[in-house]
Amino acid sequence: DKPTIPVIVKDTTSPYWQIVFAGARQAAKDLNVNVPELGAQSESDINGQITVLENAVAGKPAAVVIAPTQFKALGAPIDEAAKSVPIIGIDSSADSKAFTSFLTTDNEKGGRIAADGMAEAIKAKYGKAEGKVALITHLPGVGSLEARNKGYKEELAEKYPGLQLVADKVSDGNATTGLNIMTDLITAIPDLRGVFADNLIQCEGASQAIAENKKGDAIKLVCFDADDKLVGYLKDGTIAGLLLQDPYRMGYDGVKSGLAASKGEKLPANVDTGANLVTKANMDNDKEHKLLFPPK
Amino acid sequence: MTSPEAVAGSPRPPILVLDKLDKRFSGTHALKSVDLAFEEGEIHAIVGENGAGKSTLIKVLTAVHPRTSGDIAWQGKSVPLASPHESIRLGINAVHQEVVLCPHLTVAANIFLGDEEMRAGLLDKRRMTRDAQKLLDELGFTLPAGAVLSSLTIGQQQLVATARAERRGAKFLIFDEPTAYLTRQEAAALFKLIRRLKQRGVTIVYISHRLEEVFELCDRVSVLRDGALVGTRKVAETNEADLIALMINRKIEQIYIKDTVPIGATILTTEALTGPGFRDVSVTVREGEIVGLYGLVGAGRSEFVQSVFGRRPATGGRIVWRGEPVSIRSERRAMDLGIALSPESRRDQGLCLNLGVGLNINLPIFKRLSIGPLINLTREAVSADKQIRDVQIKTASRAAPVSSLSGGNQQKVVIGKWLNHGAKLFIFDEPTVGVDVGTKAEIYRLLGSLLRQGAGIIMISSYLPEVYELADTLHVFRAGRLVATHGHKDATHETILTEAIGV
Amino acid sequence: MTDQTTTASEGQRGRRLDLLLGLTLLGLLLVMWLALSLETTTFWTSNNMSNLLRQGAMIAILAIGETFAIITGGIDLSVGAVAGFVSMAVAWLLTHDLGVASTIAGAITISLAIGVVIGLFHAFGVVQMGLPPFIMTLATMYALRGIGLLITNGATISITNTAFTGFSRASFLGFPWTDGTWFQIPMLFWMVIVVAIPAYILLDQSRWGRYLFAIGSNKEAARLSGVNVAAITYLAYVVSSFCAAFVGILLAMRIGIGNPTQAEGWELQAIASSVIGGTSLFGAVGSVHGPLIGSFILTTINNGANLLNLNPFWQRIITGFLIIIVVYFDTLRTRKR
Amino acid sequence: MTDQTTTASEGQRGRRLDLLLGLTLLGLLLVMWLALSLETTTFWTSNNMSNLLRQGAMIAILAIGETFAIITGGIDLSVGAVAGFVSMAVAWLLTHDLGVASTIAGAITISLAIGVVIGLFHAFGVVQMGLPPFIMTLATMYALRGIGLLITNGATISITNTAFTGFSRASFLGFPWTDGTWFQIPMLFWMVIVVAIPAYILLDQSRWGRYLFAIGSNKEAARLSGVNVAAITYLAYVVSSFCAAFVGILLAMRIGIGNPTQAEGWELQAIASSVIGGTSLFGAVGSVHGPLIGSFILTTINNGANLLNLNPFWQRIITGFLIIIVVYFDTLRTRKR
Ligand SMILES: Nc1ncnc2c1ncn2[C@@H]1O[C@H](COP(=O)(O)OP(=O)(O)OP(=O)(O)O)[C@@H](O)[C@H]1O
Ligand SMILES: Nc1ncnc2c1ncn2[C@@H]1O[C@H](COP(=O)(O)OP(=O)(O)OP(=O)(O)O)[C@@H](O)[C@H]1O
Ligand SMILES: [Mg+2]
Ligand SMILES: [Mg+2]
Repeated sequence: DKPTIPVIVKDTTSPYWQIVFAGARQAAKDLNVNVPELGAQSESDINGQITVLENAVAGKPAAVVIAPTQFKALGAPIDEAAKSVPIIGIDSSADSKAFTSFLTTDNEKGGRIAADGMAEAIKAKYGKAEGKVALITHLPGVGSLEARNKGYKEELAEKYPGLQLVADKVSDGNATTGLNIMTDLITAIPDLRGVFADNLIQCEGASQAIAENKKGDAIKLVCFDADDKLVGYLKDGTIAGLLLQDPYRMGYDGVKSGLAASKGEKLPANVDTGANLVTKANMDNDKEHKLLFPPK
Repeated sequence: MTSPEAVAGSPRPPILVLDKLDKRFSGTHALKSVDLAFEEGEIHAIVGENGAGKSTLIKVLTAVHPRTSGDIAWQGKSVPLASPHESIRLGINAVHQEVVLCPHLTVAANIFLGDEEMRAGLLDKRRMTRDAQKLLDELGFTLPAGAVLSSLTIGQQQLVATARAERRGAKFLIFDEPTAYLTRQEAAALFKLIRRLKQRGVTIVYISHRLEEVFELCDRVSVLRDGALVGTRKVAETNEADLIALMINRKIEQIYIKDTVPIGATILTTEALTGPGFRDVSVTVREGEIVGLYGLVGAGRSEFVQSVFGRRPATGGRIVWRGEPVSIRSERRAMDLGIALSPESRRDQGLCLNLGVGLNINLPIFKRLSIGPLINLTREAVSADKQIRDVQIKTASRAAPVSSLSGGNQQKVVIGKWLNHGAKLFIFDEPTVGVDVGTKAEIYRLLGSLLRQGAGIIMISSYLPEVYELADTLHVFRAGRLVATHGHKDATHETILTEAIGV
Repeated sequence: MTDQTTTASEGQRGRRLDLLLGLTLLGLLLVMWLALSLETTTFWTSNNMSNLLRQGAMIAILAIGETFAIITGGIDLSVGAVAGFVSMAVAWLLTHDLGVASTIAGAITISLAIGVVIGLFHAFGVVQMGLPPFIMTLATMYALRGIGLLITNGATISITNTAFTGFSRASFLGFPWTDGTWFQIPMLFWMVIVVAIPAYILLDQSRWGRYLFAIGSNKEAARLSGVNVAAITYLAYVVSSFCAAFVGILLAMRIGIGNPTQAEGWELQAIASSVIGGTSLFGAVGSVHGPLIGSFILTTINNGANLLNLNPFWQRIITGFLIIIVVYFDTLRTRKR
Repeated sequence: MTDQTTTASEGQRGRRLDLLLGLTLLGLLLVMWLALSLETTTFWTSNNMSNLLRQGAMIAILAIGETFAIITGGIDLSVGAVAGFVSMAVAWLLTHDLGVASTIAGAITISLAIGVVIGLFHAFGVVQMGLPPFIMTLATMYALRGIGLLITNGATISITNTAFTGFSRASFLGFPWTDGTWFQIPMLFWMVIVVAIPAYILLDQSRWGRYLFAIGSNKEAARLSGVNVAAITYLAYVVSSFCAAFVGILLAMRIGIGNPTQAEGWELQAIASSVIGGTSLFGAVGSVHGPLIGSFILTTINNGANLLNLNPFWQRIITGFLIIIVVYFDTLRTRKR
């Protein structure tokens, strides 16, 4: 009988997490394990993810791979689950010491890299990392987004005193709302120089607004995650930089580590899968290209 | 068996006295300065034609409606009767003409509603069911106390309402047409109950169209006519002819404008038509003829005409339309043949109350006012205005909502829309309900003009003088069947009323 | 005489349909359980069944409260928003230093009071302002999420009080399971009992419960029987919001944080559970056990889909069609009457 | 005679209230515009006003469709889900190689047909199965999102056809603005006009429009006047879903991707716009211009809040209370009658 290693993501309806699943599926094939693809249906549905975790553990799997939606909230449930099964964390951390191994992009660090990338682009255009910048959040109440925003804001405050965060906007999960917010930012703050959109869907909207207003040159948009459309915008200069994690690898290595853990092998406690800033300049490099076009 | 003599002489003081009691609804003077005293422990009948004000009197006594003026004295003291609760507290209870109970609750729950039996702060359901069953059995009503009310017939529901009123320990109990929907056995059980209540000293007010019941049951009888009290008699000292004379004895004013139009070809014949609520009805309508359908409320006339109009298709018999047998299974089909129906309830069936007069008037004929699907707005306006003028609807404009019109004018809208539509056969179900005398005359004039155009008319009315004066052929309905047919004015009011009541 | 027999049998038919629906639901639940027990080795384990009870608990409580509003012929679209708002409120109270108000008991009491106030506000809108319940509670749903976000500025409040958060994972009592393991009854499920018993007594055994049905069935008849229609309407919306506030507290315990965006869409799950449990959206038909079964049917669909490794999107599709089918049976029953 | 006068003046009062509401709404919109023009330098610019028109366009079209369902006394909770589903469908068609079906015209036609089919399904549930519209469309809302996710497996479909996506950015015609710049009328707003004009003709100038009001006012009276109640109910739900499908296409154009989770919550915004625009949830009261103004009021709140850099959470609170107030006025008007 094949061992079962469920992978629990934050939001099964999101493209990003589907790439994690794709990696996990490949590992399932390569390693001959059974990989149920589980998760809540919205990143803000914390209770939903706890429920899924409980169900997964009840299925007596060999190990569980989970991307916790919220640092604090998933802590105790993971402690609980770890009593009966090894837990591999991916993507984000949780308030628990019970992880057997941890393959994360540090979201806070990701936010910092985003700030750096934006500052870099502004400097390249305007000569100095100075001016007004903004932030668009996908949804309120989502742990990883909060971490990204925190990193972004702290990095700005610490390293770029010349960059002023003049607008901190929260969308409602719809790309169109992001589009409207960005359009209005362009109107309200004509000298806006940089924007950070903290996930794929908001980036779809924000990049569209910048393209419509032909502001790609003036406003440096940095986003988390990517898809074909956004890669196109990166190429034509609408988007200054995309922060790419390696969801495919997280999925693949998550399952692999899970299998190893179930066999009692020793694993490194922390693996940083990294967050990489992809720009027009480096997008054709081998590593970045793979991140931009993950296997499906 | 109590005999009427028991109260003869009636030494006891009256329990309830009405002094110049007056009730107006906007447009209707429903009770006109009624002076009436009810004696303790008597069974007092109130009779009168439809719309005479009987139900209104009851509703004022049970504080469903506030009175307009006058005084009500209960056991010698004047009482305000401001809320239903107050009436109940005094011991005044009523079994209303329309059942006012909760259809989703059980019989027991309805009987105890508002006054539940409790044990330790909780409902004592078992006891309530048991007590309700005991009560029903005692009353001689064979009903299951645990059944959901909506599973009972209207008549059985009426019995539940009766049991409920009885349980509340009423001192004064009003029955508004309690036997209208009851079977013979049920009615007998009810009478036994009423007699027993009387023995216990309860005062009973009994409203009915069935005069034989009045003679069987009651001590005294009061007659209402057009909202006024026209007389109170001891039952022992009167007879049916007397009462009917009181009820219908009115000066026939010159309001019944009857155009005599030569009667032409047959338009519609129903042959033993049977459907929900009526059986074996055979009727013929010819050009230039008014066919009147008379009967008491619930006699099945509305059901009959709705079947002819396709609203509730007939289940048996035949309809022959201008010589051709036809099947009418939808309203549209009836309209296309050339039938128009003005329904009995303006509110529920006749009008879109919050929409404009113009829209309501044009509703059946929008197809005619349209080019393709688009309405020719000028023609729409012209058509509405013409009809408003022709039928003399008093309205601020064609856009004013129908709800802003008075009752009579609302009725003219209902009728007006079918005149606008035009048809070969017009069916008017209670066209003059709640309509004042002047408007009535106008409506009758409209009927005449239809006849002159070669149409035929079926007119349902519960108002005898009206059908009596207007109908060329008058059919009398009772309990879903056509029981008698008369030519124009060739029977007396008494005969017709007797046939409808079925004495 | 013939009359009596037909109507008696009609009454029986009505009750038989009711019974049928009730049994169908319980049957559906048991069949689902049986199928899952046969299909998976993991479903019928003490551990998973505890999970199931824990997972269904919050929606069950919401659904019970919602049922009160629906029985009067109304609806409460705000229950999810209230739960989210209260999770924020209780977390806010616990993490501030406000004396008694920041003790667990104090924070819980104040949070429940918030629920009561919201319920009163709804009833005010419905009774005094004459607004349709749909609109009144829709508006509060919007506004509450906004107010909650405004207070927290969109941030999450972490609850550090482990006595508070530990409760949601605790169990109380248990019994040996079929496989010899020990089945523990989760505290969250006890909370369902704690709500369901008084709710049952209120709805089924008290005078006010009667009146709730009565005004849902025929407002005029209830009024003429001396029922205080306004007061009973207030009762219905207060119970609904109170249950939602209670769920908000449980939610904060379970996820250890307070955030006004939580419990999004739960109003629809509560309505669905209630409706699946036989509550009629036309009013005057409903029970406490119905929404309870309904919510566990929905939970079983989710739990089972997870265990069967079914695509999670199927859950939405199944829920949607289940609602249509169950309400269709309800309208059939209503029409029969 | 006294009777006539009282009722006539009552009628006038009713109409005066109607007019008042209409003017109040337009006034509200203009006052908001004026205030924002004074408060910010950026609001009253040709560019921002173009943006405003573009931003309001999709909700406006949804609200117009929704109004058809509400006028008949129903409701359509699925419009957001339909828009999201269709955005996915049109993107899927465009990115596959299915001959005619993958041309822009083919994909749009099929997508609109999907809207029609969904509308027919709703009407079937409401008319033939007798389900409350609330439940029927709630169920579809659940199911559609699930089906969409199942088809795409959660991924977004990027639309590479620039002829398709470019449309949403294009403008057509314009006029000089107060500041001398050129005001361009966005294509998206033209789409509102493209929907509003036939919708206006249908609702206000065609006999079916009259029938929609008639069945919303009194179904029985309409039936007895020869109105085919079933057919008109079908019309209402088909128009609603058709508009939603149309919005789904515009959405796909605008954001360049297809994703069934988009347009979440738009049903409530559409209902709110419609209700703010004077549509009565009791049926039989509504217009095409009302929801149009209503949706631009909501859009102005959002746009203004963004320009004023106001906390976005205020938008929800304002929307909530605006709904209560406007519907309260509506019930007042209804009661007066
Ligand atoms: N709520 C009301 N509003 C306006 N008019 C009313 C109302 N109720 C009754 N009326 C009018 O008052 C008059 C008396 O009606 P009432 O119901 O008392 O007659 P009734 O004698 O009981 O007749 P029936 O034998 O048909 O029951 C009628 O003209 C009726 O139209
Ligand atoms: N709502 C109802 N529920 C059950 N039965 C009803 C209902 N309405 C009418 N009926 C039954 O249908 C029969 C015929 O009623 P119908 O209204 O046709 O009488 P009608 O002669 O038209 O009286 P009206 O003078 O009121 O017009 C009644 O005897 C009654 O038993
Ligand atoms: Mg009467
Ligand atoms: Mg009738």
